[in-house]
Amino acid sequence: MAVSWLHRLAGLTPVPVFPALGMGGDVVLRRLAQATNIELVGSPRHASVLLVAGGVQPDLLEALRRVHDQLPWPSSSLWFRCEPLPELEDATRIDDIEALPGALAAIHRELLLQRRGSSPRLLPDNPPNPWEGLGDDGHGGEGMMGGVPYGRPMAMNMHDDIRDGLTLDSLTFRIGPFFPAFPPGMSAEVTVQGDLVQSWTTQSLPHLVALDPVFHDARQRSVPIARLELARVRYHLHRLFHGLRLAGWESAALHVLHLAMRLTSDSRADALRRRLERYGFFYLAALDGGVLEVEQARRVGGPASRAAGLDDDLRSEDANYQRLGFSPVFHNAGDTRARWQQILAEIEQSLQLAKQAAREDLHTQNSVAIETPRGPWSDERCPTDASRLLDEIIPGLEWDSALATIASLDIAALSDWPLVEDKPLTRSEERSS
Amino acid sequence: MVAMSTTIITITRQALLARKEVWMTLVTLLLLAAALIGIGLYGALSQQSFVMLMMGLELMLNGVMLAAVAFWALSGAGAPEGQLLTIIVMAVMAIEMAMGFALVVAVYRGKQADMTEALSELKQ
Amino acid sequence: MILNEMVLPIIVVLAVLVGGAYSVAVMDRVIATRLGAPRAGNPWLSPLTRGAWLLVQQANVTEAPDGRAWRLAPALYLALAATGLALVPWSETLVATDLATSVVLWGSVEALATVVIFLHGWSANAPLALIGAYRYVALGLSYLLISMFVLIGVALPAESLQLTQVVMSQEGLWNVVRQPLGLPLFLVVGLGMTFWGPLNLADSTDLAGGTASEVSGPPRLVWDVARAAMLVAFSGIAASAFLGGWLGPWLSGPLWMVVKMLAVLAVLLWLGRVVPRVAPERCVTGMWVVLLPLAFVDLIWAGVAALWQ
Amino acid sequence: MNHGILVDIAFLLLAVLAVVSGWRVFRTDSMVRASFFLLLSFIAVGAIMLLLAAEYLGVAMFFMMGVEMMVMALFMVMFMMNPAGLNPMVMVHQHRISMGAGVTAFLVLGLMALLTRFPNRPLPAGLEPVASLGHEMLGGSMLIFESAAVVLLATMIGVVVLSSHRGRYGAANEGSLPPGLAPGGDPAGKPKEDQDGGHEHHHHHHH
Repeated sequence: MAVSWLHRLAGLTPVPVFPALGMGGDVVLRRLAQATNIELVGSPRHASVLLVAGGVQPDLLEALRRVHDQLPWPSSSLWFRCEPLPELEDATRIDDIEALPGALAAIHRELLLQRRGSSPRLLPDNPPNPWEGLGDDGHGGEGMMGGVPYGRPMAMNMHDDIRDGLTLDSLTFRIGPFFPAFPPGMSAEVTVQGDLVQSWTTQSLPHLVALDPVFHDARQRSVPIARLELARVRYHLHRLFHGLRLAGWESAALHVLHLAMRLTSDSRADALRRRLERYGFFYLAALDGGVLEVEQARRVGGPASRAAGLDDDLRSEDANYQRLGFSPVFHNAGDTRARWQQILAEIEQSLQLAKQAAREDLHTQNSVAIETPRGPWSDERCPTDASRLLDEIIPGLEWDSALATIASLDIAALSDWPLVEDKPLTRSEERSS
Repeated sequence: MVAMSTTIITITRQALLARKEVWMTLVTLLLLAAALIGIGLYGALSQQSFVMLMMGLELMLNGVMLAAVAFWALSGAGAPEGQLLTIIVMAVMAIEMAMGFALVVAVYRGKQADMTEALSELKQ
Repeated sequence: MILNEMVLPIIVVLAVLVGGAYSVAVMDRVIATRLGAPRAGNPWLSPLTRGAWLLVQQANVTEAPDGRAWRLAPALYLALAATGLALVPWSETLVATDLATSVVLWGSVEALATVVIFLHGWSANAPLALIGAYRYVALGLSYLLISMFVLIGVALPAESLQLTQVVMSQEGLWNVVRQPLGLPLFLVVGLGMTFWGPLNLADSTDLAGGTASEVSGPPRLVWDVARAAMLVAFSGIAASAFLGGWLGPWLSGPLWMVVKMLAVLAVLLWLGRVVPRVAPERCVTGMWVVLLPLAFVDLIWAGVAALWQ
Repeated sequence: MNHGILVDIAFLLLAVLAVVSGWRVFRTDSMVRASFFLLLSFIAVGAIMLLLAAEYLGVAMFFMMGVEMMVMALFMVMFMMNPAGLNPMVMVHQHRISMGAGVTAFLVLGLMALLTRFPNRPLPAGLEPVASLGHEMLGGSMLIFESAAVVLLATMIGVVVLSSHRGRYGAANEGSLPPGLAPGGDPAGKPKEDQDGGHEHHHHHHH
């Protein structure tokens, strides 16, 4: 009996998938979050299938190989809109997002029924650097410090503590570019003491962020305001989805996703606001950190700058937006909480605008400079990468606040190419446009 | 396993009253306490680091508490002062550790030292 | 006698351990589905399929872990959960361990859980697991004090540190009414010490699973079962200390315990799904500034009420 | 009969555990492991106390030492040069003398235990250890118990004062400066200029 009943039973479990996101790969997160037989996991150790989604830059392939080797056997990989690594001969590639959950489930079942072998390990099982020392286990040399184990900095008090004056052990490590709580593609070298971040150096930049095609159209010609605003709402809702998932609040994240899926000009965000406020998202979650100075906020642009008290929004220069009575909403605190409140307020405002604009069938007037959800976009000014900003604002935060800050900041540069829309617009949306 | 060990504990009271043990006697208990005190003394004298030094002290107090409870149960006819003594020793351990660590923190702030030798200049 | 004193308690504890962990998994799954999570398949089968998957999965190793401690920590946590379950009185006579100081022993289970959770995160030799471990220590110490005060509160009317006595002291009036602050405070402690839901700060999503982020295969299964069993043990203690334990009309004692434990579990699991994770800093501040004084009030209340009678 | 044997077996196992783990405290490389070995020794002794019918003390040992050793382990990580024990190092001094002192202490105490005749007065039949301890603590020896409580309180305050970074009159490592006698005036007891401040030491450390 080659396949035991245990394996058969195990094959029935929802597929634990670790997503390694390349360029434009984040669409799979939202599709898979709604699939009934998929479980997205945060650590490759917890996964059965590695899903590489979107193009992976050549300089990140080494990191990808390391992630690949961390999956415990039995495990395999699936490549979505991405060329598999040459070493993986029988790796599957798939391009159709609707077929993705089924393909993942099939791989998982085949693995457990032993119709498919596990992926081979790609890298030799050696430490990144050899031991440099004496001793049975290659321990370091004589004296207090001895050698340098594996060529890594020792967990020692190299840094001054920035909080209470005690210099305790600090731990330096690199994290990313496939860490699910980071923007895809970003990696950083972090030094922590306990769970306090002492220093932060962004190592690789997050992947470019693609916008809905309607924003690209809006730079060429006049487009219906309702369509533009709904695309904006969807963009913000997708970011809120990531923020809520990071806050360990799966049910609310799915609520947001459902709202984004069924978005029409008649949608309302009241229930969402009630839920966030009633269950204490703004009071309990780690939203205190990441205050942006005005100058820093200007570098990020978009909702982040308005959350820090700047009221510049290119929409107020458009005559038809003025007809709708548009004036930018803004918050003053400039911290993570203010940014989420800003996003929620902008979602509500955009839904309001979309509803009115659909009724009056208004189109944009100004195509020279438009306000994208990522920030102002004109010939002179395009949202650029602001991830170096993290080096300034993250040190001093606790790990939870640090990640919440990163999730609330939209720091990736804008892509020249529009988002590949996977599902056609819903009927009501087309009617409204 | 766990249930078994806890069950053993619950049935010992009657066993103790019946006094059927051959090995758990006052002498063996005191020998065990002496061994713990000896190891603790070695640690307290030999270790250079404050924290390890405190561990030696704690191990000695561990032996002291065991001896106190042994006397209480087997030679003191259950006089309540025996238990009280152990409680006081526990409080002393807590105080010792808290004060010890506070001093280490204070000294560390001032001198960046956590070793006994590095403090010789404190005497001046 | 051997049968009654040795075999029966072990059977009871093992049965509750397995059955309890299983029902926690089923209930959590049902609650998640009710709250909109897309989950296909039979909720009764899903814990078994997941368990089977973890059993066939390879137990990975990290680079230079403290191997023995790393493999031992889940087993130790399971042992602590079993100790907690052994303290739960199912009826006046059906108690695995009826120690005269069982309330204090539960306190030590909570204290030693801190050690074991730290060990689990520390020994993996990985940064995120280590952060989870540090975090739990910082928080665990604050849960402990609240738990102690609340439990001393229920020991006062019973004039005993024995859980069976605590239950029997609720013959006339349950402690949940007599000391209204007790149960809510104790539930917060329970979420904290089992790091569940909003207080899951040790194994949280921002740490990619925290202390368990590097664990796969059978050790992870043991860890998951131990966490669920600890939740069951906690609900058993909460039901005995505040909801009158086995007391109740119509049903037999053990059945009443099952009903009450399931009710406590349902509340905890529901809270775990509808509230976002609390920031660690906020959690520590809340524990010391709000909940600890409330626990003091609860204790004074209990003391005054005990003197009154 | 049966029980006596069980208790004996449990005692012997626990005694070996207590001594071996106590010894391992000073023999392991990792500081975290050292404090958990000490915890193991405490737990073994606590379990022996339970075997001796000291129901409260044994259990109190578990939770007191559980918390204490956890804190100990954290301080280990904080203050030791090499908390993970990646580079094993011998951080001992006067090794031989200490070894001798330890062995001597064991021999002297052990001989005392072997040679002295202690009265054989076991626990009386109806004794309730927990109740008896409670009555003693809040009865005859209340003063002692309460003094211990006051000392603990004083310790808490003292510890916070000693270890807090910010003192009442400024940062702890900068020396304190009391407020002026008159508003805005000279401080009450003006200290001399600090020539060897903590700051300098700090720098030194980094070189």
